[in-house]
Amino acid sequence: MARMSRLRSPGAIALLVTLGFLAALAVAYVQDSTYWMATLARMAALALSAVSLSFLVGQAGLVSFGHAAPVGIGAYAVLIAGEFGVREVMIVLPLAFAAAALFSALTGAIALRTRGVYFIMITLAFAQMAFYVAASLSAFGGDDGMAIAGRSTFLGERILRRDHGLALLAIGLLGVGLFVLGRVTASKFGLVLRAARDNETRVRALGLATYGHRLAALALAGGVAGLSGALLANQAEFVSPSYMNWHVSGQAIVMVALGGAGHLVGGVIGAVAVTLLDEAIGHYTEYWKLGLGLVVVGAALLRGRGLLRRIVGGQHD
Amino acid sequence: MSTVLLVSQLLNGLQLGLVLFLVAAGLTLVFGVMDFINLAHGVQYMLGAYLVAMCVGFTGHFGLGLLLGLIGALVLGIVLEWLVFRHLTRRDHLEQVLGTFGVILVVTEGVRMIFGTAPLAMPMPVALSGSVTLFPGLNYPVWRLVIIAVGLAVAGLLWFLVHRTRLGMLVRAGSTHPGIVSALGVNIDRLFLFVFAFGAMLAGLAGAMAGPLVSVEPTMGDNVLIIAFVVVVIGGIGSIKGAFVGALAVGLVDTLGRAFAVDLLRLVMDRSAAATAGPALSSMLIYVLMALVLGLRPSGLFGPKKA
Amino acid sequence: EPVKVGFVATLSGPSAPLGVHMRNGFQLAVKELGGQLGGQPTEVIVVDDELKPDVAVSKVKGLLDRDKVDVIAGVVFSNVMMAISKPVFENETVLISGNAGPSPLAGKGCSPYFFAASYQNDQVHEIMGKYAQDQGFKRVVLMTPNYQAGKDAMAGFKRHFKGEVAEEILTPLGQLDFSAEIAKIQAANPDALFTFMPGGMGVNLVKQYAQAGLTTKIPFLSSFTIDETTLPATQEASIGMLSGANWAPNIDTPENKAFVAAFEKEYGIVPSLYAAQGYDAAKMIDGALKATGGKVSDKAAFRKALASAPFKSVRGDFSIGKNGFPLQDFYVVKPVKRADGKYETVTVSKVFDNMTDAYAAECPLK
Amino acid sequence: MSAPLIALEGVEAGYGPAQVLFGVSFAVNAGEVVTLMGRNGMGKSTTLRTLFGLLPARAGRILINGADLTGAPPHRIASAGLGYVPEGRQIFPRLTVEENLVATASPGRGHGWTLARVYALFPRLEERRRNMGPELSGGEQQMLAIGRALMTNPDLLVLDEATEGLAPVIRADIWTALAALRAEGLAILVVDKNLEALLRLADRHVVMEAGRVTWTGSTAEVQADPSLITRYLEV
Amino acid sequence: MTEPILRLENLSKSYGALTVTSDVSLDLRPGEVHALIGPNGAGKTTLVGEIAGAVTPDAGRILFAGRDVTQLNVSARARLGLGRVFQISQVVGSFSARDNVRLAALAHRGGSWGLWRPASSDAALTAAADAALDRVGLSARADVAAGVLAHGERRALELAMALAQAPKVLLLDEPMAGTGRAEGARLTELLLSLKGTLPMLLVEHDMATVFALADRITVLIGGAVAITGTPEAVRADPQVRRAYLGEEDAV
Ligand SMILES: Nc1ncnc2c1ncn2[C@@H]1O[C@H](COP(=O)(O)OP(=O)(O)OP(=O)(O)O)[C@@H](O)[C@H]1O
Ligand SMILES: Nc1ncnc2c1ncn2[C@@H]1O[C@H](COP(=O)(O)OP(=O)(O)OP(=O)(O)O)[C@@H](O)[C@H]1O
Ligand SMILES: [Mg+2]
Ligand SMILES: [Mg+2]
Repeated sequence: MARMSRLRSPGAIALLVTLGFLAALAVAYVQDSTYWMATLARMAALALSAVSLSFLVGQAGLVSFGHAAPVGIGAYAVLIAGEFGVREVMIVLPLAFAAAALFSALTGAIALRTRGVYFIMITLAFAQMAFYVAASLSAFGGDDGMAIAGRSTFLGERILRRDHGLALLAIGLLGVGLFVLGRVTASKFGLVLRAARDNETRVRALGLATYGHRLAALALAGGVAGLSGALLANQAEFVSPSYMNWHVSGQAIVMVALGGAGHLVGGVIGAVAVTLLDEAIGHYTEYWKLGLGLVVVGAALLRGRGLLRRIVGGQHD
Repeated sequence: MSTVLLVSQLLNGLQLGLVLFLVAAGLTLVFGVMDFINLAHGVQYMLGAYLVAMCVGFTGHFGLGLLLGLIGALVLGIVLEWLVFRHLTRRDHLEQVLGTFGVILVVTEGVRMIFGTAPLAMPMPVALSGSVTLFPGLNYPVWRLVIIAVGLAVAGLLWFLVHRTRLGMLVRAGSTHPGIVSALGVNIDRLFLFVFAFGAMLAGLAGAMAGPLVSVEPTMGDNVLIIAFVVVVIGGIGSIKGAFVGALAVGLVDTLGRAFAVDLLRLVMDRSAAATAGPALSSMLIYVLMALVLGLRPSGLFGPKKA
Repeated sequence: EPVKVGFVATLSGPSAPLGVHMRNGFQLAVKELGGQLGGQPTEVIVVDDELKPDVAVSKVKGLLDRDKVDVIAGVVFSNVMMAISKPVFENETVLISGNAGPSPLAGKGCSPYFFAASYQNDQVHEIMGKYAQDQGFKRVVLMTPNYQAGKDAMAGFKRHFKGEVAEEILTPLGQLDFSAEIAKIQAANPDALFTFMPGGMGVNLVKQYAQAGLTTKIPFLSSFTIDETTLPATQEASIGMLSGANWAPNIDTPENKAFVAAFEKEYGIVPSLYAAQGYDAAKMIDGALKATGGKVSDKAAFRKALASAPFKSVRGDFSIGKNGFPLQDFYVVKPVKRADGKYETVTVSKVFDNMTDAYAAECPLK
Repeated sequence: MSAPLIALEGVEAGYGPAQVLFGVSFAVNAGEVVTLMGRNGMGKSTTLRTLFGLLPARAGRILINGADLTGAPPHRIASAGLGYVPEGRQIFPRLTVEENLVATASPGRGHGWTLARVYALFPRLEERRRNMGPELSGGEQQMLAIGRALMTNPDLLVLDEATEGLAPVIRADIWTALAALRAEGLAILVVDKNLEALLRLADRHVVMEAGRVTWTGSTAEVQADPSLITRYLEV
Repeated sequence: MTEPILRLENLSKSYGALTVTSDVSLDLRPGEVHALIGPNGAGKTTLVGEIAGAVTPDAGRILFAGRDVTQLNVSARARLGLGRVFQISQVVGSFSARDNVRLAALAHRGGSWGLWRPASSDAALTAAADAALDRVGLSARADVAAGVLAHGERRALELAMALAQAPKVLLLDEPMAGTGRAEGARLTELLLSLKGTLPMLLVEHDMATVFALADRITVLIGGAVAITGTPEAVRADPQVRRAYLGEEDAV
């Protein structure tokens, strides 16, 4: 029992996921497959975004249908900073985090007045607004988007130029993200967040103000999503409003649901599964979405709960 | 700005709103009654358009084809309910999103495999394909008038069904306490199936109505779905009246925004700035409307007070 | 030495028909050549860009790194083209456009690795501008979607049109209902409407314009709006409207006759200009490889061969300019209903002869 | 002798991995009033939920008028003549008071309950007939739940803590009403905390402990041996 | 005379034409148990809601610990020391009973913004939770998810949470509802033991409990105070007997 719960501790999980990704990266590196290294970077970035959404959905009970917006804002932070000649990771990443967190907090301040499906839709509305604003930024490519000035540098070194460098950064951030969000989940703050998800009336009557906690959760998750966007922008070296398309938000929810919202790792599982499925089926048929759809429907029907809850077991405490 | 222009824009907004209402009505019912988030509702809109287009082409008769197509939409609704949706009701919202998202992918790709990617033509009776002079200076397409009439008729019928019949009461009761409804002697599964199939048929009708105006292609339901969700939450989940008001609000705001945003902005900014800001603003307008409504009334205009 | 071609096309979403036509055209050519290009066994790897630039970049990197393709071809949309061009050029791989011809790649940003089997985007809009000018139209309304290509279209139109632009209407991308705009056009009562409404938007507009009874009152001039990808949906509604194009099924060359017949036989649909361009793209690679003796490894020779346009285009006149874009003829076309009930476009008049794009002069390549 | 109105035979049920009922057996005959007693959490409500098919029986049989309805959906069990007043009221929040009453009503059978009769029983409901369910006070909701069950015109009325939260005077009214129903020949299965009233009303008692029936007997037996109460119902 | 800890001054509240609270004034003295009884729909829960801050009165003032709290929201009032046991149990269903109480203790002790240290590692919190559970007799069920507890157990849990909150005043809306004989007796005992230290406003239909606990009783009829007085005075009041107590022998 004790050993099991230690295995489920945020540190252990973050470490396991990081090691798993690193092992895959090592294989890709040995095989000199820049493609797989790039794909791993992308996967880790998408996983980071899914983990932050999973934190919102599973722990705070806030199903955001606008998660693509902070991701996109993180990406635009890289683009815009680059246009002003700033490409240093140590500046760009905090910037992406801050911009995305700020957006999430500002829109969240209004969105948190609503609950349930209304919350789902109001987050979509804000994301759509962000999308249209980005599409009208003609100085930054407008609807077509724009190539970034170049990949970010690390302490002035251009180590991200190589795909394994970028992948390492993405994997590292994913590990840190999982660990931090895992700690927050288990903390007192997380306890209040989860309690408010289940029974808000009770939490309020105890004298705990749920609003602040939720807003903080939104900002934190938004910031992490912004980091993911910064990674994606570096990976594609291109930024466009399509990062904020509602399809992308929908896909993030699908990732979380597929992996199981009960635990943060569900986001990682979902992101990896969707990316690999896309990759695997897409190579064989033009109708690859049919295959993906069948898998998704099957997953929803066959499974009462998240995939992971089957494997790891009950609720996170 | 001439009266003719204003009147025709109002009619346009009304017509767009009523198409949206047809889609949103089914969505809000299924949503409210079964607490079921059906992302695949847009797919049913698309299927309706395809089925009617096919049946009209096949029978060579518009009315007959429409009828057959709607029956087809109903049947497909039942099949989907039976295959997938009934296993997802009473489950987590997240799993419903997952499952119905999968259905979107499967059905969209299936239609693409069968009918190809190219948009389809929707035949329409000649009598309805032209335009009429409503009053001097205002020519208006007949088909849009037909849509307005059908939309209003369906709205009336639905309001009556939900608020004035026992079926409607059961639908509202089942939305919150399915177990108790059934323990009081009502076959809840059949009730749900009915609501579902009916909603699917309404979406199909909307698709058929919109078919002659828009491109009938496999992804035609995507954007409509999102806008229909906007309508549903503006009006308040589960409320037919809300769907009606929300749909008209969205239809009018969208149409009038596109019609007059640039002109209005020109009053406060220079011409070229208005020309670029106007369209950006008008595409955002319905989302701004939604954020405003929800900011002020977190459960929509006519939603239950406590969600 | 087998040849690997990575073919990028939009194959899902509302714009899929364009990608499907282009890909079918390309594959038809490869098939006719016995599955070979330049006499070499050829593998064509098709990927769907989903019309998302970041997805496209990721997939193209896969084509370059994992599949180690020799050529990248295809691409319907300019934003996708702009996104993938950088990694492709950095990889020193040849990129052959089957449709997208964005201006940055034609002017200062031109690349020795880029060749277009299509056109420079502006050219198609210029046709209608010139046509409107020639027809003596005094006042026109311009209407395009609110994005870069839309604004380029307006600019392209105005390059040759000197009359008054009564109104410029920008519409949200992916719009379903044009009633508001149609009412506005009606109120403005211009001599003609010029519009650029690709894909499903165009279908919606054409149907709604016809239903409003405007086709005969206000001439409908368009680019990328009426072609064989949309005609199956608009059918009768499109009759009487005009479009600009570099190709139509009735262009009278033996290659074209054979191509149209073969395409219809193979796929059961009437080819569009995207299909013709896809077909030409394959023929272009084939010709260049034949010139280099089938060797793909000699990239310099391959590029040199491509620049000489070593094939017979279904369009007839066709040569490659210094920026990699073709010099070709442009027409005004109109839709007609054929005896078998299908619809196709036919040329009305030739507007430009052997035309160079407006940006070629800025291209620093010699 | 005809078959009992309902009979549970060795019923087992539970939630997820937790089994709650272990071989519960008892019967209610036509016109009879039976109580189900036991301390908190002993499985009384679970028994009723299983009876109504809201929870699947994992073993055993549920017979209604002699017909085996084990595994039947709730609406079939209800249609066989059972009216349910669930624990915690569970009124329909999106319906008005009056709609709550008529939505699931089956008029014209059994004991002929109508809106007018229910309103006569609970005048407070008539005053609030146009209000939405959640706007009622706790006690009013309880009345509504009883009225709603009566409107299905059952042969057996099943009440789970139906007097919880009612004012003493109303509670007394309800016991009076139940006695009147009993006099009309309506069978009643009742779970309640109010021992004195139960002893006055019921013919027989079924006592549950940890998911098992540990004692059954008549009112006379209970009155003869008050230690039964301390043994089974107190700590 | 001691200053009351809670005082309502001329509270009024209507829903449309229905007046639910009509010019109600009452007070709660330190250490006192003040029972609030009245027919169903008399407005007791509404009044509790107004005190707790969940329902906004149309007129009147609420003074708590000498401070005007009329404008404060629910959680602000809770932080000042208003604890509440709901008529319909409000617990966090997916949490264990212990975590529910831990949450309540956390609310009292502060630190809900602790982002880093695991909540489970705070021994003081756990101790406070276990003590409260023990007081209501739920120790054996501490690890069971609250959503799975039987009705009666959930009532006890509610009370444990309210205790862990260490309130200055306890608002009890029908704490006995749904508890069995044995549990009810234990609850009454527990409340008796709190009497004198923790002032309570008790809404209850169980007359045995009311008369066993209350120092004073206020009877609400039709939203208005019919009488406030000692248990004996209230029991003897003919209007109260007619409208509320009925013939049932009220212990
Ligand atoms: N929904 C549920 N999920 C899991 N376990 C449950 C659920 N409902 C009740 N239980 C458990 O089943 C057991 C019996 O509960 P039940 O509600 O049947 O008791 P009861 O006798 O009606 O008690 P009470 O007098 O408190 O209403 C309890 O241990 C309870 O914890
Ligand atoms: N939101 C509301 N809208 C309309 N009427 C309401 C609302 N809330 C409560 N009421 C009405 O106010 C009256 C008082 O309700 P309240 O819940 O305070 O009663 P109570 O005294 O607690 O009764 P009980 O003892 O039955 O719980 C009831 O008649 C109820 O119907
Ligand atoms: Mg019970
Ligand atoms: Mg009350």
